[in-house]
Amino acid sequence: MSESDFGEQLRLAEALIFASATPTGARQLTQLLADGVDVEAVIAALRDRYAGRGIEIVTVAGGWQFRTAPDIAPRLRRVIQVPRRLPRVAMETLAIIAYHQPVTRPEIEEIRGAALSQTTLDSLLEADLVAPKGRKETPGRPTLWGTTPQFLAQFGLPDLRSLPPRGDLLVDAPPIHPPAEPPPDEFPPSPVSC
Amino acid sequence: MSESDFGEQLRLAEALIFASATPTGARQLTQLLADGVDVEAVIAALRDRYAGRGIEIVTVAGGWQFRTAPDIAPRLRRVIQVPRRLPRVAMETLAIIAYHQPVTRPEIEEIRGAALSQTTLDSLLEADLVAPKGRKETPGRPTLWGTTPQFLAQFGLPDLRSLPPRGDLLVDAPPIHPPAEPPPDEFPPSPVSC
Amino acid sequence: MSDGAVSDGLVLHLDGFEGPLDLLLELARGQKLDLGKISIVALVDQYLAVIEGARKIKLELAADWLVMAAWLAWLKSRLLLPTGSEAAEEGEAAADVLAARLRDLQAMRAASHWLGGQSQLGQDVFARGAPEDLVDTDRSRLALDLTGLLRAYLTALRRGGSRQSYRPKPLTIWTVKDALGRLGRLLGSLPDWSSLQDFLPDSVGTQTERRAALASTLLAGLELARDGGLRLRQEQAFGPILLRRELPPALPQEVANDV
Repeated sequence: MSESDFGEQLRLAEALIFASATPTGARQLTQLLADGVDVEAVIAALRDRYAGRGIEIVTVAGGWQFRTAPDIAPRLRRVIQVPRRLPRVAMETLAIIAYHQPVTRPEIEEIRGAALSQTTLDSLLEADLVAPKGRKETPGRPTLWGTTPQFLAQFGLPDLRSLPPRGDLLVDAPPIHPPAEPPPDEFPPSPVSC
Repeated sequence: MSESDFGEQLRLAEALIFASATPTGARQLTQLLADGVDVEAVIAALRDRYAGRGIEIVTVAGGWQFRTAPDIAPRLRRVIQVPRRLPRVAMETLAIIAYHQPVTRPEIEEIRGAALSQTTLDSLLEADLVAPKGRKETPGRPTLWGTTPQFLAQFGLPDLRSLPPRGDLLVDAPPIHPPAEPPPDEFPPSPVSC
Repeated sequence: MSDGAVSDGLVLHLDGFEGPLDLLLELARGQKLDLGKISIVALVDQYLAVIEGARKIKLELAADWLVMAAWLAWLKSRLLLPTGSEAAEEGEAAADVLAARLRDLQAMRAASHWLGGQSQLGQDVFARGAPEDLVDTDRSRLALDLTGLLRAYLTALRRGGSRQSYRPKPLTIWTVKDALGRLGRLLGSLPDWSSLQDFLPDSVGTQTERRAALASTLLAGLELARDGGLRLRQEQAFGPILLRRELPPALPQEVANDV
């Protein structure tokens, strides 16, 4: 095979490996290249051609593939921040804790009218949005929950008094259950110092 | 900049353009490369490097992209599955949208003098070649159609200005009337940049 | 829609055309003349001949073909009028519009052809089949906004509220029952006449609540008086109401003054 013919085989192999969505195997190359062309020799020549360049040919399961040179890859890597949203249940729980703190888990459940899973509470704890604030001196001494400074930071609030008053939210005043003791009718309920 | 430093910039640019699924723009390259590096010079050097090879750098859809050399397409098609080409009606509709955008469906039908089937519009939408570009503020508020960046990418156009001017298209068919007085529905309303 | 089909005229298959304009364009090109010097009248004649021929073959012909035929017949009649007349100018303007539309379609045909001749991605040239995703997504941060928090709070309250049975707000009014209890407790320790006001609870706040408490206490006093537990007395209308524990029946002289 003449040198120019071999060059043409290199072009073909290069293009196929480039365009393939999956690693290119020897069988595919054989199918593409002229009869009698040594596939290994073509790959070796291509490997030489890309030596020290931004991209290189690597042998992976099932064939050959182009890859970014390992020393360059980290420099090309970009980190994109895609903030997560809190699940609905967690958001509701967080809101109740924010407005009713310090509040116990049974109280949260009563306000929401639904059970509160440990997972939900854990996710809020993990995100450092709520924290235990002592215990309520009632039978069982349940933990009282309140919001954290991180909560204020996340919502861009200077302090808890900056939460819109409950009265502004509840024009139609849905029945808020009165706890056993007289409810803190005015809001915010004793802003816990953070 | 020393020669070896420039070589390193070439490697970086090569790797970034090579890795990307979509054309890489000048802004992305500038962000990656060292301060003061002439992006155009880097591209020119890369272009030289790939001249006559199986893959080459093309200027397309507002950026640069590696693509296989057109001359080896017939050989590659034997081993790479290619989708079916667009039917003639779809190509004509696409051309009308490209030159008249933003354009409504009734306007397309007026130009072609024939109804536009849903299948045709669907096939263009599915191929991501056209997209809705707002609505025309006329009775019924019909949707306006325009081409997408994918249209440029698919037909290897750097931008919409690279479409041949309408006058050039009609060299075989000079205007029926002296162009002194433009006919009422004059053409083309300057291809909108994508 | 080959040239052959057009020149045969009568055996034309209109189905092959994308509408009357498509056929007109094909006929115009079939004149093999400079498109700029094409005769609209000749074009109209050809079109009408084709349509007539087609109607002989299949009587059903789509409306748009016939509408175009009618319009072209009208156009021809105008074009044949002597130049200068208003109707003739009308015809020329209409011919201009037709010519422009044909030119537009011709241009778009050419554009379509040009596009088709481009090296198409995925057909003639190929981009990288396995692009590398060098983007890391950091999802560690939370997207929180106050609106979401408030919405969640209202949702929670509505749900919680809907599941609760209605409980009326506890009354802060001083009831007759409350007053009876208090009177019973305090009366024994007051041997002489005392004002009704003295029996009001200490904690009653607003004026309304105070007046309600006064009424309750009066009612409670009347109740006890009926049972013989105490006596009530008022010296004048709107004057202070006094009450005292009922003394042993040995001293009945004040009964006349009792309320």
